[in-house]
Amino acid sequence: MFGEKALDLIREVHRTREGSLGPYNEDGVRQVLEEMQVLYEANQQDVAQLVQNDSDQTSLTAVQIRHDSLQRNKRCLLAYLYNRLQKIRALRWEFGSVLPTDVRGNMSPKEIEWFTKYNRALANYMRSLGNGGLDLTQDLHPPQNVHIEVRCVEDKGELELDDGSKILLKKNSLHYLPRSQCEHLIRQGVLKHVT
Amino acid sequence: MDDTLDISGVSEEGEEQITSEQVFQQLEEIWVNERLSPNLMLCRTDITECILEQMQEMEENIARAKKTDLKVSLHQLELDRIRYVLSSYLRCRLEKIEKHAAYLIKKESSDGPSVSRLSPEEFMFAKELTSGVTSHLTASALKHMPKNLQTLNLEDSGKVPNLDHYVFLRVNKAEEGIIVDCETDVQNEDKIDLEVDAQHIMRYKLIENLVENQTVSLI
Amino acid sequence: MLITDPVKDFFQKIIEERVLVMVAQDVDGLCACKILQSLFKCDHVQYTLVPVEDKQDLVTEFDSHKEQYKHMVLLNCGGSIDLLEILEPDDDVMIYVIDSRRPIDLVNFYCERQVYLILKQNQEEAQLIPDYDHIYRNYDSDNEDSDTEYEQSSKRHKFDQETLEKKREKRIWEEKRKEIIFDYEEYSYYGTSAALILYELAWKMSKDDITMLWWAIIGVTSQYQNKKIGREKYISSVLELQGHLSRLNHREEDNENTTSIDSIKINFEHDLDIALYRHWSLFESLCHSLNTGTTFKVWTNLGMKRLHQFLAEMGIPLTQCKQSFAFMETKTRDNLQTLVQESAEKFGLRNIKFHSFTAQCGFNHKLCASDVVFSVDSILTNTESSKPESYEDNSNFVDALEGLSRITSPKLEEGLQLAKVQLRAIKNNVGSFIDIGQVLSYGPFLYTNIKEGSPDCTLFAQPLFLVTFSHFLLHSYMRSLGKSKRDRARNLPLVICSPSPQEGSTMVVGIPPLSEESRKNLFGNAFHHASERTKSRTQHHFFNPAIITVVNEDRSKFIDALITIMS
Amino acid sequence: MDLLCPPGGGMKQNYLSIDDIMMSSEKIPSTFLVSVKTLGYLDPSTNKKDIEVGSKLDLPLWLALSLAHPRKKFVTVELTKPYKATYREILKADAGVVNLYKLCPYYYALGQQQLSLNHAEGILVARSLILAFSDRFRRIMDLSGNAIGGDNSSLIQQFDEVERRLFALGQKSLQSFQRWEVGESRTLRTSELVSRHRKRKREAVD
Repeated sequence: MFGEKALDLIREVHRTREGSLGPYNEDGVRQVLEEMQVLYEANQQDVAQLVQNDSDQTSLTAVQIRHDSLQRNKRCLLAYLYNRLQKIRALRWEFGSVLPTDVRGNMSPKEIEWFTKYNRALANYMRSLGNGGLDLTQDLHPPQNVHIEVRCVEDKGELELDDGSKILLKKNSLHYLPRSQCEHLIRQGVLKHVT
Repeated sequence: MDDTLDISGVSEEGEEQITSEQVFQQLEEIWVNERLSPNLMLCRTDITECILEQMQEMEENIARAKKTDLKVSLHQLELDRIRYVLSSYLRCRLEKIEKHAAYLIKKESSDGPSVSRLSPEEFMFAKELTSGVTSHLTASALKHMPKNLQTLNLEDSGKVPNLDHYVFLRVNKAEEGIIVDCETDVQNEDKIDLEVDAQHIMRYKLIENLVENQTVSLI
Repeated sequence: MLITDPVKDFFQKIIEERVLVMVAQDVDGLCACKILQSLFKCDHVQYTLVPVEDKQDLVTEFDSHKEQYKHMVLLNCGGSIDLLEILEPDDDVMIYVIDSRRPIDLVNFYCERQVYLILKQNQEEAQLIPDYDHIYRNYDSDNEDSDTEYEQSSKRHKFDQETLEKKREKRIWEEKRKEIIFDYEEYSYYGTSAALILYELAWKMSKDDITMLWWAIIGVTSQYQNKKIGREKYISSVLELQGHLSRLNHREEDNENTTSIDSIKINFEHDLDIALYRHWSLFESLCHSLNTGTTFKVWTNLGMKRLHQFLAEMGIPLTQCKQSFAFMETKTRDNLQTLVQESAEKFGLRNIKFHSFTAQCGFNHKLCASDVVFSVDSILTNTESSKPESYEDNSNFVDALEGLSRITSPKLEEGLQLAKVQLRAIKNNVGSFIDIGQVLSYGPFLYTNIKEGSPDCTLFAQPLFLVTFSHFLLHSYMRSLGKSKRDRARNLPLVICSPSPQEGSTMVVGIPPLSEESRKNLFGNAFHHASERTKSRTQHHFFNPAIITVVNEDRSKFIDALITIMS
Repeated sequence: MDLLCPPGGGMKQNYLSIDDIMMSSEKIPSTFLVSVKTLGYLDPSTNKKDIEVGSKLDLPLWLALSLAHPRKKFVTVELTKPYKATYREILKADAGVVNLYKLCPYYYALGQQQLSLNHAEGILVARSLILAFSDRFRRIMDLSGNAIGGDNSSLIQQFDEVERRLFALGQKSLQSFQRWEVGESRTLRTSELVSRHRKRKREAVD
């Protein structure tokens, strides 16, 4: 049946919806586009014949089937691309503006381009809030304390704090810091909140 | 800290003084509503800008104060709380904007300048976002498709808020004669009266404007 | 230098700074650390906390953080090493030391800046330090000064009576100085618990609470349980803690409304001195405690028989004794202390009870201080192999701190299970060491050697565990001797060798003789001399100077020299 | 809430919805009322060049919907098996024990879609769907609000996609309630996406 390859792409997205981003299936996308080309050309021919001899019901049905298949393929392709963008967007909010290399490795060059644009739009928006801008990717939880105790889970080198001083994040060291300085690192799994 | 702040254009009478506590209450009100409504609500830059200013003032005060002053950490916590609510509110809006960007842009121009759901910055963000998505879909797929299939209509194909979504609400100001079911045939139009403090479950579509003018609050 | 007012000269100084806290990995150090963390939280002092394992570690951590922090607090480490020499701190770095190790390094004590010691207030500890004049009166510079002044004019008068007299005086002074320093540094031992010192600080600032007191109690208990301090010192600290406890309890009564469900209640108790009995069966606990296990000689058939007789004497059915404590009949449980004590007298068991504390949270989780010490100690000595697969990649240090954080902490429970495993390993090894006569008398000390590849060698590679094992072994060995031999052996210390985790070298541990009530240990010094004399390749990087590592090939000549020195 | 917007709720809402696309690929038994030139190869049971009148073919829903449209009438469609009388009876007897996912991962949505194809049984199918859902719904919410920690996988396997989401939603709110109960909701945590990512990375290393 037509549209099977496109459905494979959709299944891929469906399978990985809980997890991270799967690799961009360039080959799959190309094959769908090729199928569309074939369907289109076949329809062009049939339509040309129909114009000459206008009551051929049998080729009219074939044209209808191909037309539906073309629309179906288009829909699947767009959904595939669009839902990947949604996933990438979610990753931006979780990991911050720099994605892990293996995630980037699964993105197509055009997706990376989109990601950069998205980042820029988001940054522009956040910068427009108030005088100094407001980082909306922070403060995901209602605050309990100004400072919190955190444990460093991996060696992360130096962290520069808002007041300009620096601290060294070494594995297994514990720190008592302003909550606002740690929230990102906690979400990224570098620090762990100790209670 | 200064307790009163100028807010201009809040009421028709002209300038009115309200306290920072009141502004924060208003923020909390629109925050809760925004989180519970399926559609993006009208933008309230009057409130958010006021809060942003207030936050900046607090930051400056904290920076000036001595570090060991006990009051500082209380102020800091207060500031953190305000920032959390504001961020959460704006984040919630951003999520809706991302989901329904094309629809909202279209609506913005059809509604005209009198009602704006998007702040200029949000509008800009929505624009950049839709153009980004459009050009990605075009470059990655559409332009390789047969000519007659290259069209993309995000606002038609894309996401539209579900205004039929049911919401819980509490009545702040009494209101009479609300049409409850406009889809049942004209013969039998259901109308109800809203009494103060009563709670209802209704389709959002029917009470959207009542939420906007604070007749009811979502709960 | 010594800080006389720790509130003003220590706490107020760092309250506006970012502070680096370096803590040695022992229970007292960790308890001190918990108290300090609480104090810091009260005042929003931002800090970073790193564990340090040994002297090298201290230097490494210091170096990697010295750019970011100008104020450092050392807990249970550094007091007895010349910090200015090994750390070479920049002029603007301030180091505050709260350390229970003795003797205090004299440079640390007498330097005029940068190193600040916080000791127990109004105690004789500071008085044990030799007078400044005996150590630092500098004859050389005195002479040089006069030399330059008089050099040209009175060169010929140099050999007059006065100068000769001065030279003689100087020689005598120098000899005396040497002697004083030797005496001062001869033994290593432990002073007041670091946790207790910090608790006192909290109290002075009226910031103490019941949880901080609990940590101080655990710190003191750990010193006693790990044989770092003698009974006398323990009792005096306990009395002090008890005073604080009744004061805090009074305060609680005054505002009774504030007691919440998660607050803990501490009781002062005359409790059984046997290991983990509330979390084990009575039978297992008696078998695995230092006190009862060695008295009964549980590694012999006869000893086991006697233990059973002991239980019969108490009139508790054996099945109940072997059941977990929690499932014993309530009546038996309530009367247990009296029952045990009465039979103990008949069986010549001394000191079966001791003054201690228990803590309770809600209606569950009654814990005694010694349980917590066992638990946290065993977490600290936990080896990778015994951790389950799914375990988070935490360091023992982090787990141990978590165990101390609440008495309801699940980590504490895990620690109790680990402690049982370790106590079993100790009991089994002690039994076989005694059975096959592994403990030898080398004249001035007893000696034993743990062979490479023995079943529990990963545990034996842990210095903390090795020391605990040594104490069990020494006690048990003593019990295995006849009366006459025993009296002599009571005065002998024990040296124990075990394969070190470092390839090709051996860890050597020395513990003081049983007769040494104050737990003073002379091996730190002796190891140094033996090593110098034989030019053995040794490393003295542990904070405890009575633990060293020696390269395998040099071991026998090192031990030989040790015998000569100590004879 | 978006999750609960059912697949099949119309092209406009769901054009880019993965679920809706998956659902609309389910196969519908169809019979051609017209012959179709050159597309015989779509019917694997014959080698003929064209699809002939009367050929029976399983068409994906998206195509069946178009070809069976009253204005075109190129095919007639049959109700798919899981909605026929036999299954309706089973569901009526005890909806709770049926493995709905096995019948169709999008059971309710596919059922709704077929209603528009004007089967004679349409009204019966609709009734059966509503009954089955309300019957199972209470059980699912009860389960999701209570079963924490236990192994639910065998149960979840019997849920259709919408039910699975309801279940997950219930579990999530139960978990956050429990975290709140023990005062853990104050603890800031590593984002779920990030921890999953890390876990996979660790597994890749092992």
